[in-house]
Amino acid sequence: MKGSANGMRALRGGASRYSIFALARNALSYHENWQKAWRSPEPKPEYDVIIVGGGGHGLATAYYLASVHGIRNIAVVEKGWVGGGNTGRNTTIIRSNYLWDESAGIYEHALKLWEGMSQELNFNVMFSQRGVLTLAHSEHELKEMRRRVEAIRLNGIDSEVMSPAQIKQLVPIIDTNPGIRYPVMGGFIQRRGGTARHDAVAWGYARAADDLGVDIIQNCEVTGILRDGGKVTGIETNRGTIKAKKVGVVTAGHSGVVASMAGLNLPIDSRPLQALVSEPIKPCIDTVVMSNAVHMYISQSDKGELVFGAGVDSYNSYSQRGSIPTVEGLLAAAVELYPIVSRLRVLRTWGGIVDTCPDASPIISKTPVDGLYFNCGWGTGGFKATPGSGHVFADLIARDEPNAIAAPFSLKRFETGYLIDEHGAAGVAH
Amino acid sequence: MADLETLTTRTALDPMDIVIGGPSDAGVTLTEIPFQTRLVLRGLPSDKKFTAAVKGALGVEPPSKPGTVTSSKTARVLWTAPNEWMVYSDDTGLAATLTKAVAGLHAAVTEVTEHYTLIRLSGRHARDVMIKGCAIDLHPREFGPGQCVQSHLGRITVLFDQTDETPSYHILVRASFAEYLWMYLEDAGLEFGVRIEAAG
Amino acid sequence: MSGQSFRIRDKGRIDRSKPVRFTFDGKSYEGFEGDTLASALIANGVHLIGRSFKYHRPRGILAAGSEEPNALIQLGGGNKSEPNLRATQIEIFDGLEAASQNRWPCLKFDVGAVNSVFHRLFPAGFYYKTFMWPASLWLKYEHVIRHAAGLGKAPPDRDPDRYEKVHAHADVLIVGGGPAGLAAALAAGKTGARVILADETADWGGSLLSESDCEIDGKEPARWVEESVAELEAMPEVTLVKRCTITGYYDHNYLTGLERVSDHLGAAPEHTPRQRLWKIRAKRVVLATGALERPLVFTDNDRPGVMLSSAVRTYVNRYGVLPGRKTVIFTNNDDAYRTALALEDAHGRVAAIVDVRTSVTGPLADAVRAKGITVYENHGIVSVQGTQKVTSVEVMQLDANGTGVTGTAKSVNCDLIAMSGGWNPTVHLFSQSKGKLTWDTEMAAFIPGTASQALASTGACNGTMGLADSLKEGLKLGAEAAREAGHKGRAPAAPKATEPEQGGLRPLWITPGKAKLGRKGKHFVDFQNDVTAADVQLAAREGYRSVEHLKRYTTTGMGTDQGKTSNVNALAILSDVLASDIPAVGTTTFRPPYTPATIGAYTGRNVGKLFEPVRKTRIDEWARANGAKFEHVGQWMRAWYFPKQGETFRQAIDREVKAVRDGCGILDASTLGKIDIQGPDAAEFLNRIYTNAWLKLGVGRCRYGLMLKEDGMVMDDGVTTCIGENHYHMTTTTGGAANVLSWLEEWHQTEWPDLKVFFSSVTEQWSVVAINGPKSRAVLQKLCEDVDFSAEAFPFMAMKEGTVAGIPARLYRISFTGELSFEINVPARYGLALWEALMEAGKEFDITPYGTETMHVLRAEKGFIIVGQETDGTVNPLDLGMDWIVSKKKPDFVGKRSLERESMASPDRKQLVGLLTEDPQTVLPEGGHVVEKLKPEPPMEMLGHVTSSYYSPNCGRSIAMALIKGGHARHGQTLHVPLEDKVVKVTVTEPRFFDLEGERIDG
Amino acid sequence: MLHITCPWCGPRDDNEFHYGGEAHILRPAAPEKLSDGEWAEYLFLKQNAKGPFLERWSHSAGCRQWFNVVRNTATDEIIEIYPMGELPKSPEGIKAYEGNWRRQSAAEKNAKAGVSGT
Ligand SMILES: Cc1cc2nc3c(=O)[nH]c(=O)nc-3n(C[C@H](O)[C@H](O)[C@H](O)COP(=O)(O)OP(=O)(O)OC[C@H]3O[C@@H](n4cnc5c(N)ncnc54)[C@H](O)[C@@H]3O)c2cc1C
Ligand SMILES: NC(=O)c1ccc[n+]([C@@H]2O[C@H](COP(=O)([O-])OP(=O)(O)OC[C@H]3O[C@@H](n4cnc5c(N)ncnc54)[C@H](O)[C@@H]3O)[C@@H](O)[C@H]2O)c1
Ligand SMILES: Cc1cc2nc3c(=O)[nH]c(=O)nc-3n(C[C@H](O)[C@H](O)[C@H](O)COP(=O)(O)O)c2cc1C
Ligand SMILES: [Zn+2]
Repeated sequence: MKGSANGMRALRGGASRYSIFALARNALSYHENWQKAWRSPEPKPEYDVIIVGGGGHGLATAYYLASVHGIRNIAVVEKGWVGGGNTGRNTTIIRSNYLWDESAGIYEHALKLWEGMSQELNFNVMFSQRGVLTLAHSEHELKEMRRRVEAIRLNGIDSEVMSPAQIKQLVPIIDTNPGIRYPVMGGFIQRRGGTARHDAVAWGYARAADDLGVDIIQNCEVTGILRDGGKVTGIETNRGTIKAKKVGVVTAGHSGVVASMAGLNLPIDSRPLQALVSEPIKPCIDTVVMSNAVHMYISQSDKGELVFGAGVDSYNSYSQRGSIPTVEGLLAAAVELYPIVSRLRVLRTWGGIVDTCPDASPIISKTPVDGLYFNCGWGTGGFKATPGSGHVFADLIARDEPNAIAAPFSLKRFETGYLIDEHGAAGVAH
Repeated sequence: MADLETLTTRTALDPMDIVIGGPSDAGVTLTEIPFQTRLVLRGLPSDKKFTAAVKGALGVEPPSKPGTVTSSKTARVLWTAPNEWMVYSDDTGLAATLTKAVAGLHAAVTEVTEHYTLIRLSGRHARDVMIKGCAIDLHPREFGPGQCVQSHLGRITVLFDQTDETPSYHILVRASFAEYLWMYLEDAGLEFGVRIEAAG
Repeated sequence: MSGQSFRIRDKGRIDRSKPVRFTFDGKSYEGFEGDTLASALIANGVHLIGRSFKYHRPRGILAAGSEEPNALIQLGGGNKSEPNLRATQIEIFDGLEAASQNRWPCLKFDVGAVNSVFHRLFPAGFYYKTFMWPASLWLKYEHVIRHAAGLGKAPPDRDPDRYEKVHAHADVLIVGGGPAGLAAALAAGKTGARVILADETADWGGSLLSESDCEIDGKEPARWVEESVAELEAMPEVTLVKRCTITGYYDHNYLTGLERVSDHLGAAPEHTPRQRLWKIRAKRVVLATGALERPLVFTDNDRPGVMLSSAVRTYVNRYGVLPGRKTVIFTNNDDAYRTALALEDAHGRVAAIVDVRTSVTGPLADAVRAKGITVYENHGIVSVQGTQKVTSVEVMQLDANGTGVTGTAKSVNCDLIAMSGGWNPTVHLFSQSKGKLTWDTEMAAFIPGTASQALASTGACNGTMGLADSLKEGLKLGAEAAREAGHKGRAPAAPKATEPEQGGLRPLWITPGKAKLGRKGKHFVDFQNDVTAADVQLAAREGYRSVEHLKRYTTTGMGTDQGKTSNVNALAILSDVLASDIPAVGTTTFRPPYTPATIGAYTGRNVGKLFEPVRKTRIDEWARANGAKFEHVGQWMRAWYFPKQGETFRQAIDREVKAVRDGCGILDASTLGKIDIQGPDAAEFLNRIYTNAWLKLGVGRCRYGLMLKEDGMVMDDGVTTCIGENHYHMTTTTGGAANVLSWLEEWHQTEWPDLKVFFSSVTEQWSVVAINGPKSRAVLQKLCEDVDFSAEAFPFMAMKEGTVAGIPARLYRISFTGELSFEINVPARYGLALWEALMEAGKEFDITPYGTETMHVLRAEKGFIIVGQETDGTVNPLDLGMDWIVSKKKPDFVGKRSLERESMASPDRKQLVGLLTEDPQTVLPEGGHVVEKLKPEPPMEMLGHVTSSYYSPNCGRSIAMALIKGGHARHGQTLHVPLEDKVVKVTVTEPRFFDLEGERIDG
Repeated sequence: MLHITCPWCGPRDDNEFHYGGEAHILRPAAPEKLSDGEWAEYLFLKQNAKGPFLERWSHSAGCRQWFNVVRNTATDEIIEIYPMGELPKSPEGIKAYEGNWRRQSAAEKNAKAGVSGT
């Protein structure tokens, strides 16, 4: 589906398209005639498929169910506002340079979809392939890096090794003095990686899904999963019972809570992951830079804030806060590598609840309950997977069978032991 | 063949070439106390035989109250866990004595004299230096001589106790972290003035 | 009073005897000590201070405190330069250099202001709707967007200043030193409680310093403040911290504060920090953070010269400057009338009061009218003239429901508009603490509801707006907090306070203009981010109906002021569109920090050499003096190799590696983790933790052990020795030491508490020197008389105590090289002496110091694994071909059951093999991947990767180990390692390359 | 920053502690009797409760002792602290303990068959 130049054409389902011309036209009427990006319908009594969770993954799933599989009687139920979970609070790093083949498979699938997303959704998600650079700070890390780079290359994914001098050129604010505690000894970059405007991803999918008839129902919290025998029959919500033939749960940090409504247990811990932004400043870093050894990563948004993140907090919590030492550690590391940030100021800190799996890989799976599917466990790094995850999850729900990309991520792996352990291998999982 | 006494010994901080001296009105003084005998004592405080045996060897029972210190002429005993104490002494043969005393009991003595070094931080601003990097409440209402604590100081973990009202703190630090701690304390003391003293 | 033509002769708390010179945009001005940059600029008649984010509209000063959205400044130059500071908070000092931001080429003529011309193309969220076609152009558009991003600039290089952190504990922490906070501190302090009182400004007294029309106990308020502060200063347990913003309220009454210790001095005295981060744990917290005045939302309400009414009063009374000579007051409440009176009192003229209320009565209105000031009731400002400074306004009557205007416009000349839209209690910290807010209809504001931590709110931040009530409440809550923290005492009697009586307000969230909203002029809601009332309505129309969507779609409240002046207006306007209650719409989440806080302060002194500890052994100094190259291994610095002059890396390693096998080499192995294990159940414990059998190890004997995680994957390895009855000495990998000790403790305490065993770390107790090679015995024998070194008396895997070079030592005959080898452990203080003695004794045998690289080559020649190199948490012992160490007999050990899953022995797993390159001189890169079916281009299927690879001078060729799929069954196969520039052909072998029979172990 | 009261050392900041996850996961006494699925229950499945949650902490920077905590993971409020090897006494803690699915799991039954106490 290609964008159209004249901006007059409708979206697939009939909503009018966004374009510079539409903008100019609406300017003449003082922007009073814009349509709703998506409707706010009342829930119907029954749907073919209900997606629980209106984050990026859930909305993308609904969109692909409608656009690829032609299922139109779909609802996305969201307990708060769409994109209000981790989709709306992540540091937006997108890359596909993972070590294991299975991971490379799904993240690269996603990255390809990112590359056409704004056009497909007719919503500028500001996907920006500014490159994601990962640093190595010791001989050991250089070797680990080599391993990853080779694997990524042989998987047919772009990846370039960089010397400290090249890194300095690309990221002038980095301290490449070899005498510092964690000297920059090298790095590798995925140039196709980058960032996107996280909120826009939720909105874009919501608008496009709505356009195809998907009901997006906000302020609707799922409180129970209805089953008959071993089969799902619907959901209980704070707005009443809604029947469904199939239910796909995509609730990230709350997956354990929803699973227990169906009598299931997941191998997932919900932990706070924190991030923060500085005040906006004039552009000073154009690449996303991650560093394992010092546990921090940085990028600069299109508005000018420096966006910082670090590792996950140590204890389970649903409070979306997290502990201050994590922030102190992250910022000390930031100053160590980027001395100029010392005099800048933290504008806002926040936390999200991430769903971490023992092997740091996601779950895209059928469950012991017929017609009930889970997509979760993306932990600290699922934003980048949003389109790919939605795409294969829709496929799983539609066909009741995982495709080749999704198959390795089944729940069964915890029983068989065929884990996809991205811990030891990948380190920072963003 | 060399004789033990004539061999060069190196303390954890010797490689830093620390210069003794500094302003006489310094707000804090720093001293390394390197080779005092230090033993980890393990045992069950509920075992009367054990506490008696320890008392026999050290002249004092190991404290049962968390975070407290008992002392005798021979030794100071710091509570570090419900079944663990740190023993300081000038008696280089104490490990053997104590091991013998608790033999046959469910107890253990481990020599850790070199595993650690001890840094004394003293002076009217010693508390101000400590609280820069330590989250323990060291206000006199809460902490004083006879009390000890294990916690973070800067980015490392230490065991310290207060030895007088000056105040003075005896900070036990793992030898490989001692350089860091020393630099950290010296830097923290700059605003108050720092004098380095030799162990006396 | 050169140039300060707006200075009021007899008002203000500035020190007129201390003139201060500063520059703004290169031009020099004078102010007085006690001025903020804002007040000093006002004194000099400067009102154009900055440009807005999106439209580059000219902006002036809105407020007098930390809520300022407009007057943002780049302060100072070079590495001390700091962006986005609020002029309203900068205390001036001699030589201060300030510059405006976000404009080019200069503030008055800013090219970016063309955005303002095309503003109609840029409604909220416009970028989501465009720049999509053609796709490839987005990067170019984005480049332009990015270029325009940001406000100020980061400094060019490293921060020269010092930052401190301090931990503090309080019975009662009081935030805010206005009347309520001071009262709370007095009451709490009197009980003897440990009190901390913090205020973000440079002066105690809060709003009291801005008032001239009230009294406390018959005294001027400033007097009462002085006396109260003096009283507090005399209390030994009360700590007063000025210039300290409490930035965050975290779990369990943990708060952070940022103290600006020496910013106001220009330069910090030596060793004095610029700023200090306070980390405070308080038993009770009393919030007394006051209230922030709301702007009114009317046409072009952002022009320089439009100011908050209370700010005008502050400038007049506290700083003695006149923000305008002729003022129009625009208000919906009585408080602004105090401003009118204050202005009159200071010889400023009030041209008119425009009040949206339909009828205004009461003492303040009477007083104003008595001065002859016109009050336009039920009126609104419908237009503002003057772009870079207000010149006049037009005023019209409101219609019946306040949504439109009627009649004719009256023009009023003025150079200042003082506006007041009511007050928002500063509930930020309360809300951060997870307290629930409630809506107060009378105030039309959110006030604290149910608290969820040990805190109380008092004064204006609690919605208690009167002075007398604030004092009384402060005293009460201060005493209460102290009592709850365990102190005895009652609240002192409240002082008598008088102030003008005030009536109610009329919340009118949008003042209608002459045209429909959004058609002529702009009604700004968020000044910094250029969000207008029309944008808010547009977002709601488009379906962004949650307040959180509104925020993210329009960026309301996302600026450096975090919406202190805009959020409530925005959500009220939203609720109006949604026809919903304001409380049902709710607020966005309040997050730390309250005002932006310096990154350097969070970092403190953890920079440079104090960033993280570097651990060194006692032999490190010898290695350093002898030219070793080092590598980081975890936190440790280890000697990597010892190049001789002119040697390359490879030459040095080849030499070291050969020297060990031919003669003798010496390695500092002190970093290995060491754990002393004692107790009658020690053997049983080891038996459960390790995969192999441990119940029958004799005294003086050593055994290699492998530890698994419960999932069956290799976790650590090392040699453990029985050094006495029920007494073991365990060694671990360098990086694994701390983990292993915690692992043992955890299993013991949580799973097998019945086992009698104790663990203690002794890593640094011992300096460890490994001496390897056929001649090592001869070297040792020279230094050691009390040990029989014969192979029979001192066999492989045995330990003996003895004296080496006069030093009491434990000698372990263990080997990581396959050579005859001893690891000599001595008390750490003698480590260097031992090393030097060995070097001396070894001279005649050409003893060669070597580092970690040579160690790695030597062990690889023998096929010994390194945990963390051959393993990565996904490798089990069977994969490594180490079935021999996994007991089949033991009923259980950690990880056993997991190994029994079918997948763990699957022939398809990645298994450890050796690889020999076709060309013996080619050394594979570690991390290279092995493929079976070579393709001209990626992607191609990978079998696994090279884990270790070296040139082995002893084998005369390169050697490598790899983990590859089904590796154990592939011995003899030819495979390929495709690299970027070439493909290396390899043959799969056993992962062992040298001394296959193990003949060298006895020397 | 949570304030956690070590049963021995008293209240300390959370960064002095090491988090040990869910409490009362009994180690099966006869693992060989369990199916792979049942073993996975013990090894990988989490309770991950939102609300009162029984968990383990160790005072790693202090006395290195392990203990149990009842914490509300929705609010981070600490409800109860109790020693290793004992059961919670607070109503919230008891309810959380009794409601835990593990009580019915095969791994738990296997563990109980062999040992008692913890
Ligand atoms: C601070 C932070 C930084 C991160 N950085 C990155 C990064 O740089 N790159 C990256 O790739 N990933 C990153 N991530 C991870 C990424 O954000 C997530 O993996 C991803 O967004 C998950 O998307 P989702 O749609 O599955 O979940 P969410 O966006 O969390 O959506 C789940 C939705 O389910 C809803 N829900 C929950 N329970 C119920 C219920 N009972 N009924 C109805 N609805 C319910 C929630 O309200 C929520 O909206 C980060 C995460 C955080 C917190
Ligand atoms: N007319 C009105 O409606 C109105 C409005 C506001 C205040 N008042 C008057 O204010 C008085 C109430 O005084 P009060 O003490 O409640 O408020 P206050 O405004 O006098 O004092 C609040 C103090 O808190 C400080 N502060 C705010 N946030 C802080 C933070 N995060 N960290 C550190 N300091 C912080 C401010 O700098 C200020 O000094 C009464 O006299 C009342 O009449 C009246
Ligand atoms: C990439 C990114 C950029 C952000 N930039 C800003 C910003 O400029 N200003 C701001 O106030 N918050 C910014 N935020 C933080 C959000 O305001 C918000 O705190 C975050 O999405 C979490 O939501 P919550 O705080 O409402 O829980 C940003 C967040 C992200 C993920
Ligand atoms: Zn403790």
